[in-house]
Amino acid sequence: MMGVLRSLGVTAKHALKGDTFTVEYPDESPGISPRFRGTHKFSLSRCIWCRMCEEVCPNGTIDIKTNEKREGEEYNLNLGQCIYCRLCEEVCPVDAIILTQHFELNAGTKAELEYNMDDLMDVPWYKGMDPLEAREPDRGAWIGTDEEDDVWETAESTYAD
Amino acid sequence: MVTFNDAVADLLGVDGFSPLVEFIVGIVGASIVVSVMLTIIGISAVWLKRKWNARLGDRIAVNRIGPAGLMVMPADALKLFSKEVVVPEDVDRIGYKLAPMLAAATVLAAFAFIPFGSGLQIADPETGLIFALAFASLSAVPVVMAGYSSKNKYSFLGFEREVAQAIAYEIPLVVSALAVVPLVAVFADTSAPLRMSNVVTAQQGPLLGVTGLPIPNWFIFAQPVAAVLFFVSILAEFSRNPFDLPEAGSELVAGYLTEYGGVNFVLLFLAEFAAIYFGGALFTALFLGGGSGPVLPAVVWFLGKTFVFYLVVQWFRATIPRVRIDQLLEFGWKYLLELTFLNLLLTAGILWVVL
Amino acid sequence: MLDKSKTPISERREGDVDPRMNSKLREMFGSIPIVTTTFDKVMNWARASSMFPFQFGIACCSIEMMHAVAIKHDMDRFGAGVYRNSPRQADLMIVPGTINAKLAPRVKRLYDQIPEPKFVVSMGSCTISGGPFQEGYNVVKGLETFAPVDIHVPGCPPRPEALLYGVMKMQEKVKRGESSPVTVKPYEIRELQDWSRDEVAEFFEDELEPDTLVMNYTHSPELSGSADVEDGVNETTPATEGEG
Amino acid sequence: MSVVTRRHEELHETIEDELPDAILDFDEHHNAPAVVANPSRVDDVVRILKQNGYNHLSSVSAVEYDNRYESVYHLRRITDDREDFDEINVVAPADPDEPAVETVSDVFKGANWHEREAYDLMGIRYDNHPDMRRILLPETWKGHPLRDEYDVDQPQYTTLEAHANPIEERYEVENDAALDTMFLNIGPHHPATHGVLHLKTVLDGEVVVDVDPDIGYLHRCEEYLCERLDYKYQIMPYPDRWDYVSAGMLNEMAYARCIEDLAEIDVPEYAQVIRVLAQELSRIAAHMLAVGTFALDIYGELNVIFMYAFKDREIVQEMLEDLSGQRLMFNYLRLGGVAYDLPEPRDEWFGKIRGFLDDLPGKMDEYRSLLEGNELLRKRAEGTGILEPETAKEYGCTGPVLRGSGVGYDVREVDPYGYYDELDWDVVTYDGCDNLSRVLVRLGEVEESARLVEQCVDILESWDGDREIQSRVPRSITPPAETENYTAVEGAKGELGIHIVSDGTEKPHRFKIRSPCFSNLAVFSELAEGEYLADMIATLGSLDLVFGEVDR
Repeated sequence: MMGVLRSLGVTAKHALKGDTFTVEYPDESPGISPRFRGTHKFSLSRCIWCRMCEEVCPNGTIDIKTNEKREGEEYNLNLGQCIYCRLCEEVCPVDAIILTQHFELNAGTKAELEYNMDDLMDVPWYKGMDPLEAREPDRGAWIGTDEEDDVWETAESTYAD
Repeated sequence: MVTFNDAVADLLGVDGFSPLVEFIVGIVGASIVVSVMLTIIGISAVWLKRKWNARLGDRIAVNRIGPAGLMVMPADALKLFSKEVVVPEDVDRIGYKLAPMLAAATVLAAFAFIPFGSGLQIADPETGLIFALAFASLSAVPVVMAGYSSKNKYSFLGFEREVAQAIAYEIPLVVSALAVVPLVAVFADTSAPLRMSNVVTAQQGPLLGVTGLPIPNWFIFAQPVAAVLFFVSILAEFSRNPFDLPEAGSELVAGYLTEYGGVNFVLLFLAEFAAIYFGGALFTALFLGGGSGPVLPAVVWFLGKTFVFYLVVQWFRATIPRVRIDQLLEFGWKYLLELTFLNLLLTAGILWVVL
Repeated sequence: MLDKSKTPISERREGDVDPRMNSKLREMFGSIPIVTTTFDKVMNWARASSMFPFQFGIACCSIEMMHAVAIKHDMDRFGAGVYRNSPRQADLMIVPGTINAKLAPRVKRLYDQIPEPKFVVSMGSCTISGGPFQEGYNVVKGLETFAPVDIHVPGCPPRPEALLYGVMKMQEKVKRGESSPVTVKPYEIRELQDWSRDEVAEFFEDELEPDTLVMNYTHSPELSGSADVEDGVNETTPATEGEG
Repeated sequence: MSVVTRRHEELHETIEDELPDAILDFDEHHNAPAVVANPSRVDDVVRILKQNGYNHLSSVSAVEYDNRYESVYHLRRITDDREDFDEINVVAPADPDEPAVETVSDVFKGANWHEREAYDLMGIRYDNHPDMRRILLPETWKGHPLRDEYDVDQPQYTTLEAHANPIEERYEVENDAALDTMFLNIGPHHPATHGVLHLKTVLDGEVVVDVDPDIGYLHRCEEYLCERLDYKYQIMPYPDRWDYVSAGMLNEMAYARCIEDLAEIDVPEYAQVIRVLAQELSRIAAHMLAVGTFALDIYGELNVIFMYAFKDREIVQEMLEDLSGQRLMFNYLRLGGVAYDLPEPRDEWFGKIRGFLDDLPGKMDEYRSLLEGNELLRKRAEGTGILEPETAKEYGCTGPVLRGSGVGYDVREVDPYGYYDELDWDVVTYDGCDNLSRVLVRLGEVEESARLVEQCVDILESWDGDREIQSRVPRSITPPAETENYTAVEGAKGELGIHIVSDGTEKPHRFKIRSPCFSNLAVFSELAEGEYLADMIATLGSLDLVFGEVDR
């Protein structure tokens, strides 16, 4: 019986203390860490249409259409299918796609979540902060040792052109 | 203490009413009691329960619907009443539809015998306590009806548990309540110790009739064992935690409530919470001195005590694990029954020796 | 009535008046426009302020759903925290997780068991489109292929805050009277009520291809000509999931 | 010559002496030697190995080759002596047209479900198997999806008649038709199943006479998808979704270990410490959920233990979010290291962890007084769901379930990986064999994990060397063709193993997940039969099943 009473005591202590742990979203800030992976933001001026992100995406979320000259025409991303693994951002040699901290998003139909280039460029930055600063992916280690097809160099040369 | 009709007659300065007026005044009194109880039950079932549970679990609970979330009550009620009523095809229609009404009706009718104090008591027959306890046991019937007529195996298991539980805890409930009756006879000096108003009157003096003691003569002090036993039996009788087996959420989905939705669900839900309040009212009248207390009117004290009872029940719900059906029955038949009888005999013995 | 269920979901959600509110009561009040507006407003407010979610955990997202209800996020603040285990008492169905061929008929049945008005939140990529598993052989490509959805909350899984945001949007939508309409339920087709499955099959013989009157695991629209009707036929069995 | 090698040679001789016609060949897999057995005599080979001390059947996986189907049995040796740990594989090649292998389910009962799975997904028939049905896919499914020739786009139509409604099923008890029983479907939607499990239960009053778990409601083709993804980049997000209760770091480690072992990738020490830190935080969160939901099963909704457990989970998840960027699906580990260094400012983050660790003893006291100290809970949880250690080994149970039966098998200890060997910690065991012991093991492991986290934080805080988080990894990882590797790590629920068969390309030829929950659930009917319904639910809670991992 003492054990039961002690359990009651534990809960009574919590009730009498009256501390709450609840964060009153949306009135209070939800406290998102800088590395959080939310909605993607795309930068047309940075993108070199190398298609690395499309290749690395595990489930074909990104759909890029280019013309014969490898100039980009469309950049589609289905947010309703994305798994927010951030491989596209890591693999991107020019930081053209970045996962922001923006998550307040929903849609009435599935089709509304299929974002095209313009939608992706319109994704808001989170409270004026630059997500790039929060990112520190170690791309040197990530991209590999094989000199010949080092994406870094390929990418940079393409970018320079 | 006086019944509502007498109080009204007193107020109007008449000696008594003709039967017709008596009936009308009775109806008015009953509506007052029912509406007071419904308001309280509504607040507690929908709002207080959430808030109190949240407090135990370091949360906030509903606070965005109206001031302090209070508007959630009309919202819940309106929403539930306007939901589509689904009657599953295979159910026993009469039982299925009658059970919720019966459930609400029996529990609300039982409040007629409760001496709220300040003249708010509808009926005060000489055998009031027995009537009240009879109504308490009646609450099992609609549960059985609901469970059986639903044609759902979870409901079926739920009502089977209710039957076993109600039978096992019926006798301890009555016997532990009876332990106060000899005391009533002594302290109220009456030949009708089962009358509810006498039960309350007997608890108005100082403890054990000894003047000078600052403790009131509530029977919880004179009969602490009976109070504990009665409390346990009432939890089991109305299937509250840790004895909430007929509805056991994690085992039986929603027990006997599984097939009920919309209005029918509201009535059963209401009956469930009304039962807690009825249990609290009985406990208050029998062991907590009814409406006795300083300054405030008796009815406020009475309702306040039932409120506390309700909070304690919810506190247990959050802290104490549910027992198993065989443990429940074992405890009921093997310990509780013997203990209550022993307590009754001891009370009688002591009184016989003392007097 | 059957025609309605054949129109694609995307078309069904258009329109101003919410057919959900087409109750007998509304018909009664319908002749007095002022009352109707106020009545609708009050009812919509009540429905939005009191949502009993259906406790239905499927996969990863259900953990975040539990977090949304639990201590830190506390969905009960919005009046949407009373989880009911039985579909009969629920009105908000949050579908949190991957739906596969084996589960899809059960989800459909549970959806059908919730009394009107009911609202569906599809939570996470899996429920929206199959998400990470959409290329799998038995994964249904989104809840929308067989049940109407009011709000999609993207994420994998969405943060609890994102679910709260979704529920808030849902509440706003309900308050404004926008939400997807009712689909015809099998028991509403009165003439089919007492029939056996074979008789139902015969009844629909002219309207349906013979091989659509079967269980369709893949739920892809190309394969099943009129999936809704076929599902409706499935559901004519009176049994309920909770019935054991 | 080491003990293990000598033992293998002796074994060769024993097997060749006793079963000359059952052995086709001896082979060498990356993790252990393999015995190639005659498919119709494989049970005898496994039996001999069991007699020689290989008492734990980790997994059975089926592999398709051009000219044969192989069923591969991974056996391990569980003893009290850590030096004695050893593993061996048995391979049974079967005919490509009509693959059939003799069942080993009479040697290891745990093989029953594993073989059903192999039949379901790969179509290998096991002769004399007591219950050769599909397990993950619906009974009426056409084809075996892991076979190369399987067409994903083929329509899966089934007539309604063939898709029998389980509700209409009638159950008859053998030899006692007069016994009054009730058939009850628990799930797939039921509050106590923590996901989508269907229990076909037969009740006699309130007592469970028979229970048959029906799984596959969350079968998400994980193995199929992983076989179509790239080793280096694409597989890593998927392990997070096996055991999804924020145990993702542990699952990622299972994959990382297997492929790092196979492709011989080194991990810098700094990254290894971070990995241990991340894994143990994950384990704390996962065990907290297990404790909370166990309480949910016994108490009913909205109880305080659930709330307090979720409070601690929130704190841990916040730290993990700071580290990896997600609350559940971390995708943080990389082959050869981790994705990012610790979050800046580091001191603040370490402060958060230290604050949590300082509060933990007080919280553990609360949990213990609410769970262990509460007589009513003891009455409910003690002596129910008894799992004898012998039965547990027979079924291949691992993790807290096995340790709750008093067997101290922990992969971190017997087969050390990463940085665990350098740190100081203990294996928690209780020998009550009941529901309470399993929960207490989890509470104890939370404390051990906290110890490990503290040591890691100490090391990282005083780290003055190079902060190298990833080693140099070749751009594409292509293990040589036809190499096989089976390695396991200690996941939140037990031995989480990966069996990879490579074919010389960038993608695995066969990717088999040995999930601890799968084996832990297989033993469930043994635990539940004869118990009360309420105790069956509690037992289910104490096994701590996660269906992402059971069904995969």
